[in-house]
Amino acid sequence: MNQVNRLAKGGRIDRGRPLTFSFNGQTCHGYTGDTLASALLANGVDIVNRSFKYSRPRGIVAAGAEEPNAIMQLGATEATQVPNVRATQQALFDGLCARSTNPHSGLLSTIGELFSPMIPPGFYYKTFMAPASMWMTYEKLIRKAAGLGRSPREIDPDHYEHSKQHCDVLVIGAGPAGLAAALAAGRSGARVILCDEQEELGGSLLCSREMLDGKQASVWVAAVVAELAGMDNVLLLPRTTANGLHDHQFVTLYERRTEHLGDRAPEVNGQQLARACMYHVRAAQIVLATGAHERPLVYAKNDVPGNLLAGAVSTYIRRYGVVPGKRLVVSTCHDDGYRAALDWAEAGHEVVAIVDARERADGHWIEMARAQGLNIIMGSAVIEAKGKNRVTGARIASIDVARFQTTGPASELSCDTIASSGGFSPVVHLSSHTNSRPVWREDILGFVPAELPGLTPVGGACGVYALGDVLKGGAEAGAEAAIGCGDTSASIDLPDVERLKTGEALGLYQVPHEKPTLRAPKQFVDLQNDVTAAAIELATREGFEAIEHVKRYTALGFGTDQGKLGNINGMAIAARCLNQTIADTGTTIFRPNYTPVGFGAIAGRHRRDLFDPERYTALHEWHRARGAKFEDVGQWKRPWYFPSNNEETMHDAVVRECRAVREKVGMLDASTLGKIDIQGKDVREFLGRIYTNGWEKLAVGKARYGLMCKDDGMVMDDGVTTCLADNHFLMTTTTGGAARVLEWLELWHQTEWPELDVSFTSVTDHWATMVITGPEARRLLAEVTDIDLDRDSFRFMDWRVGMVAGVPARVYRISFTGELSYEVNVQAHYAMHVCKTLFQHGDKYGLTPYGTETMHVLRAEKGFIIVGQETDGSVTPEDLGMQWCVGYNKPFSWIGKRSLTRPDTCREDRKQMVGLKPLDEMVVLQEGAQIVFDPQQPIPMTMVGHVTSSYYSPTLNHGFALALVKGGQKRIGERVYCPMTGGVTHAAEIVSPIFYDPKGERQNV
Amino acid sequence: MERYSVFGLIKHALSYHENWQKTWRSPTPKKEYDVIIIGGGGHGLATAYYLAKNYGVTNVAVIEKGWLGGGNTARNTTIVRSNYLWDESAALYEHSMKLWEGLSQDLNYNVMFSQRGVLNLGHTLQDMRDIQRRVNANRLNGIDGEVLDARQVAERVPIMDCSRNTRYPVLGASWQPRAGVARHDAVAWGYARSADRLGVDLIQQTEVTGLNIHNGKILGVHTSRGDINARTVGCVVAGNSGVVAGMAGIKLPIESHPLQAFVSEPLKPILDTVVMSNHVHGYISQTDKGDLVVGAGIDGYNGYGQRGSYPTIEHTMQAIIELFPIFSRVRMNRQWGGIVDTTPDACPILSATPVEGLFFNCGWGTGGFKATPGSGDVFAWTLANGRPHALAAPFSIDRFCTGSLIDEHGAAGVAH
Amino acid sequence: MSNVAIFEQRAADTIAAESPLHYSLHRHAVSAQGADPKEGSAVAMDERAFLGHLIVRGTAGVLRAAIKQVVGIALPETACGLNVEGGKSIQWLSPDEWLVILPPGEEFATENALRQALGDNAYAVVNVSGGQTVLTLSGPSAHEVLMKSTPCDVHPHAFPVGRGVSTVFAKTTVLLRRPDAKHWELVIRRSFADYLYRWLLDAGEEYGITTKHTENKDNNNE
Amino acid sequence: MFYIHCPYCAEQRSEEEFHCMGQAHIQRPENPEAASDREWGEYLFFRDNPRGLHQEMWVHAAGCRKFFNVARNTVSYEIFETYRMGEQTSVTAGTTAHGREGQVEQVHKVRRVRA
Repeated sequence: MNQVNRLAKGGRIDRGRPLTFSFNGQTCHGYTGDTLASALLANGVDIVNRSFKYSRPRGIVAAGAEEPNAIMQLGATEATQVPNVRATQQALFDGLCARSTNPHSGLLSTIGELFSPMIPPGFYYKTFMAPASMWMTYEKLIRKAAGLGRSPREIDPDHYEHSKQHCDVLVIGAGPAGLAAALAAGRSGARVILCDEQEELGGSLLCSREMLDGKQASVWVAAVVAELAGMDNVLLLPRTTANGLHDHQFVTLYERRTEHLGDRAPEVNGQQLARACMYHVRAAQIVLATGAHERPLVYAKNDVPGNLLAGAVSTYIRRYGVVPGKRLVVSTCHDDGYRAALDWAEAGHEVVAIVDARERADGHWIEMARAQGLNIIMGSAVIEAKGKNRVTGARIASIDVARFQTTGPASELSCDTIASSGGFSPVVHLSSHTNSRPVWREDILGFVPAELPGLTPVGGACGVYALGDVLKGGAEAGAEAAIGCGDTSASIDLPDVERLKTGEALGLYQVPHEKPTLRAPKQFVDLQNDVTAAAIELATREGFEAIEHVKRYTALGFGTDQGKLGNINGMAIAARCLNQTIADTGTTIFRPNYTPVGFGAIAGRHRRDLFDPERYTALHEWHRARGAKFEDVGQWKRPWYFPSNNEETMHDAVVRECRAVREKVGMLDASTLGKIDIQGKDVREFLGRIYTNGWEKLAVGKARYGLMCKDDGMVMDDGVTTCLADNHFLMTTTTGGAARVLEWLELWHQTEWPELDVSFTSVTDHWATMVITGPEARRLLAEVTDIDLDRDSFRFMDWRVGMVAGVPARVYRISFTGELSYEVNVQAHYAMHVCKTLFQHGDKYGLTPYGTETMHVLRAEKGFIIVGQETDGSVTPEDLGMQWCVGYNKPFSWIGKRSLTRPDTCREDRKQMVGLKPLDEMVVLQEGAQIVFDPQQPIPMTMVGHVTSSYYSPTLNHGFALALVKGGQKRIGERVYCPMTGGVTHAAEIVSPIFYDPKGERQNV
Repeated sequence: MERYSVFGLIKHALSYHENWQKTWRSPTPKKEYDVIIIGGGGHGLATAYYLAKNYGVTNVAVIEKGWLGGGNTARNTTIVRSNYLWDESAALYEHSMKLWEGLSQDLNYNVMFSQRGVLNLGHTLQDMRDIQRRVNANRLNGIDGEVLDARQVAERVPIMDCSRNTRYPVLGASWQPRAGVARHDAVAWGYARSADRLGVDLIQQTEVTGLNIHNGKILGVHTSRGDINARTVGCVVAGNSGVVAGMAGIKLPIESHPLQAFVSEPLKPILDTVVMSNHVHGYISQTDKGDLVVGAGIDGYNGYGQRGSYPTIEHTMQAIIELFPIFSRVRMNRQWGGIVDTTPDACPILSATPVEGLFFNCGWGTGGFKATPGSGDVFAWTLANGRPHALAAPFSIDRFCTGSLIDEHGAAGVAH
Repeated sequence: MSNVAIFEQRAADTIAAESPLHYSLHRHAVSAQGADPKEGSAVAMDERAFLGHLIVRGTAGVLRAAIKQVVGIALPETACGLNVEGGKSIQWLSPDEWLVILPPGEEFATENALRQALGDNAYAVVNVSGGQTVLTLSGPSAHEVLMKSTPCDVHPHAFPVGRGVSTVFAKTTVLLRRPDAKHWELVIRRSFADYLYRWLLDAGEEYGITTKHTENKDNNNE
Repeated sequence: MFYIHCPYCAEQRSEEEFHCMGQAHIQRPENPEAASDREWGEYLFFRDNPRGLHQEMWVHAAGCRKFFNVARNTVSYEIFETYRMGEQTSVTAGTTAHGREGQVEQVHKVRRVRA
């Protein structure tokens, strides 16, 4: 296609650097400096999309973030697809490949038009209800029409960066106010960040008609930007959108680092750049210089391509050298609307008329237009656009705004472009997330930000539009923000600006038509969602009166532009229908993001193997080398089982590992258990308060199992704690509970019992723990240690210090398997050496590494619980049958004790831990199987418990389980049933939970 | 009341939609009602509707300080399921599920209840034990559900990464086919319209400023529009329960926390079921408009600000990318927050109070929306009869003193 | 408070020891030998392995004199303080907790000497040398890497030499400190070491990050 | 996202470093055995849940690991004061009755980050 609408000169594009791109498969041309939108307009593209609901043809309306129609699918390959890119915000690059998100025309649009009267707002709620069974079918059809663009189906090849920034002054928006603010703050020495969503800093000054110091405004912009760029204390971020302002002056900025360069982030020096970066900024002061959005007027058929915002017309002409038509009609109600006509005329194109709804006006631009002989029609407005795929004319009529009616016959002007402007709405979006509601100001006909700590709105963002005032306000805000941070004030010389004469603006939103709103041709308010003035009127008629109801019933502002273009008009129309003021009607709440942000950019580098830490023990590499399969336990990677070769199944491996421990000797890496070093004079007292059992009498040199409850009496953790010396204990916790328990200890110490002399230090990572367990454990260990392992001198529940494999070690004789066990603890640096040495010596004893699965089988055979598996936060020590571990007579009412005597916790029929032996010995009950007493009862059945742990025992040669069963401790010998899927029911007998060596003889050998 | 139908729609289209009636009246409050319901959200409106329809109490007012359905009804991620672990909660949520299944027809208002199924993913061995336990319990309670392995999950959601390459591979899931999503606003509006038709006065923009209690009995409420009397008052004000309870001098075991959610821009359909993961913290579905709706975790502090902290959003996003790496270039449009009343056991409170005639329905935490019909019906029965419905009885406030908590933390969509 | 059970946990030099990053360095070795700075590298990562790490707890009043006498460095008593001298350092961790880092092998003798000096006071000393290691980052882009990782303000004025904090880093916690103008130190936990190492490699990729591994027995804070 | 002044580290740190632990100043009954089931239940589970000024306990989990108290507005999320364990707040409901409008002095210490 040719650039039929491109001017020969002018604008900020580089005609020396042409670019080629494709749109809906057609090859088009543009220049460096273009946006996709400006290039499409240059190529004469009128229809960029079809509308969502009615499938009407749509063209480009705006030049910035408020654009509702030009929503594109970008991407040349599957993996680089990006849905819903706004063409007005996408810089053109060579090879850019864009498609309409909704390109279909023809049949669909005919149907859309035909049926449009039948799909008023809320029509879904009123239809598709009969027959009930058909809804899912109807819904499938409705879903076919859903969505704008599409998700890629392949994985994003790019990565995304995060950067956490701190500054004194964050200036959002680099138009005149923002630049002045940043300069003032920057010169004062403050740490400043200046960001702007556009490709270039400068905002409205980049294409302003106004002169600064008698020169083009862009000259001043260039000088200021150059000065800021030279300051060490200033970070300049173009292409960076402040997308959310959160509590305590935390702002997220989204920097499109390479989206202007290509589909994929390029490589530089062999390093792939990040496609985008999220800055997490903590700012002491924020200057909100986000400017204002122009409001279109709402008139009939205002969605036909060729209807644009007046300001957008100026931007395309002055910044991009594109005139989007031949003959222009301007419809406005304030002075600034005239700028488009002046720019259009200066570009050498025909201005058919400027239609001004005011009775009279004599501002600077009006005088200039008059002087140029442009045709100005006062007291009137465009009431309807003509044309289907492009504007062919404008119907204008005189109107009475107060009475909301036309006052004279309509006439038609022939034109191909209608530029409308109803005034400006300050961009207050960022200010409204943190609980403040924008305030309506009748004098500027707009909502301004409410007062917020640390936030200063300047310029257009607070309804100040005269350029001189904007610059002054920005400079003052920047200087004050810096002073607020303790910096010295620095004055800046502001450029001279001519103060222009302006006339009073008129509040006009929806333009009256000859026909009442419900009968007039569609007057669009929110173009992306096809929300019309009639829809808003209908919603209010149906009783949807709160502005949030109007929004939700009509979908006003629900689009990807979040109502930037249409919301204020919609509120004004709702106010008119409800006969109330706009101030009373209020706004809906603007939420982040200001403009959409990629999921990947929000996630940052925390992906795949960096999604969450993987915690390794000091023996991790040894486990890997032995072919271990790993289990995720919290963040830890623990060996689950060690298949001896590729063929061995998990079942076979576990049987082999279990037999090794019961018959010979096995080794478990228990380093993941939490370990807390506790010192102080009051450790015993403290432990007695935290644990359910007693610690007063634990002798130096001995270890004891302890159970910990929350104060609600429910078990929270367990482990063995050792008395190393009178003032020195070592507590172990569950793997998953380590951090929680340490914080728990600190909590009680710091908040309830600060008088106790205790202190806690995590030594989980410091010690590596290897469990040597099985009948051969003593003989194996004896080969590598100087510790006297004699059964009478180093007894069960004792600990000793000595050398193991040449390494100083602390060895505990405690057992989680029921076998003779030694837990060897060494400083983790030496774990690998000790482990290797043990295995060098272990072959002849059949030393076998085992994992968590075998550990589970062995401990369950002994009836040892796993907190989190046998317990779920609703189980007391008594439910577990662990009364032996409860110090009922301890002097201090330890944590959880009082709760055990509540009515519910002392019920006799609570669920209690028991063993289950399936009647069919080969059955292994499902963990999580529900238990009933009567398998014949109808559904819903009365469930009396569930299976918590269940394994096949190679030692006992049958399946067995631990379970919680109502009143179970008194039901030993009774039969229960587990009804499973597919009609199978397993019967089992309630037995003691200790299946193996009930007297505990094997660990005492 | 006019019946909604396609034919009605055509008729209105021919008359330029000029003859639609108000969906509900805007009545002036009467001096006295039989029952006052404080709170015009989904639960309050449902309560009013069932009071009038099922229990013959039509002299009812619903008093709403803002607009109908403007609290959590308007801010949730619309998931409906009944696969709860404990008998008490499963019975309540399943009662709700059965009402959902005929709700559009019952209300003559399409609430777009879409039974597209819900997957609760398991990523660890303990997750899978918990899933099996829950599904077994559901099955024996007559609630549909099955346990899927990783391959079956991958078949159901082929765009999800069910490979072993992820940090926490998907090991399996529970699957409830009858679960799904609904159109949240329509639920409030449908109940409101039908309740209004049955004579219930819906009084919007009216704030209850105090309770009129005398000799331990409730006599009515003070409002910003004057006093209104009633011998029975039901309080259904999620997010503000503690504030209203305070007016009666009652303390509740409730803390109000921010719960956040966000949506993507609309996309062509790509995800036709609901996927939830407790372990990596996030859940996701796609609406009929095409938005991906993502629910985040609860923020740890009390907050009435209808917003939470950014890292919560960020962590949820990382979980979504972990499960669905192809969504990396999809873009997030908007985020918001609701106020959830959390209880110590993640179960609601449906309870009488020490004040005779004053009842509370609150503490639904993250699970309120799915319970709307069941909660409304059960609470309506409770208000009509002056004592707790059998399904409500276990959810008495007394349980926090007796110790008979119903710990559903595992079943809540997010870990508290 | 002397009634504790401690022992020399360090083995003879002949026993093979592995630092927390032993395998990470070998697996990912960008430049495992250390002497090969990559062309254009703007950040270098180095492990200072096997140092002696002691956690000392108690009030400043109790510890002040003993620390000065035994370690030879003043106890940093203001929040987030870090004192570095002669190959040793002391970092404030909380009002009653400090981290003392010593040249390899000095930890047991130092602990004994401290206990001697502190006598019957309320305090605690814990040897955690096996559970953590020190990673240094240096080079002109080191602070850029940090800004990707931690919410702390690492601007040189906000984070001067002699400051140390415990903070969030990626998805775990580290001690972040500035012993001198050229180096940042991260004191990291053993089990998280590989994760953090991979995180830093990834974050430092665009700056051409290089790695090395210093096992020398003397401290080399420049 | 909150910026919280840790009274022990004596500086503001980002919310990621902290955990909120719920209502502050909860007293465990001196003699639990003497507490009725109701009193014990209230100690365990019943918490203040005000709309407005709230005293809560936080822990500097990734920092100094100390617990401390925060006086915060639960609507505006403004933090009025943080103070150590064992201390009492100087902020009262009266000074913060109007949320944003009723700011108290402590809030307005402007942070200074110098370049």
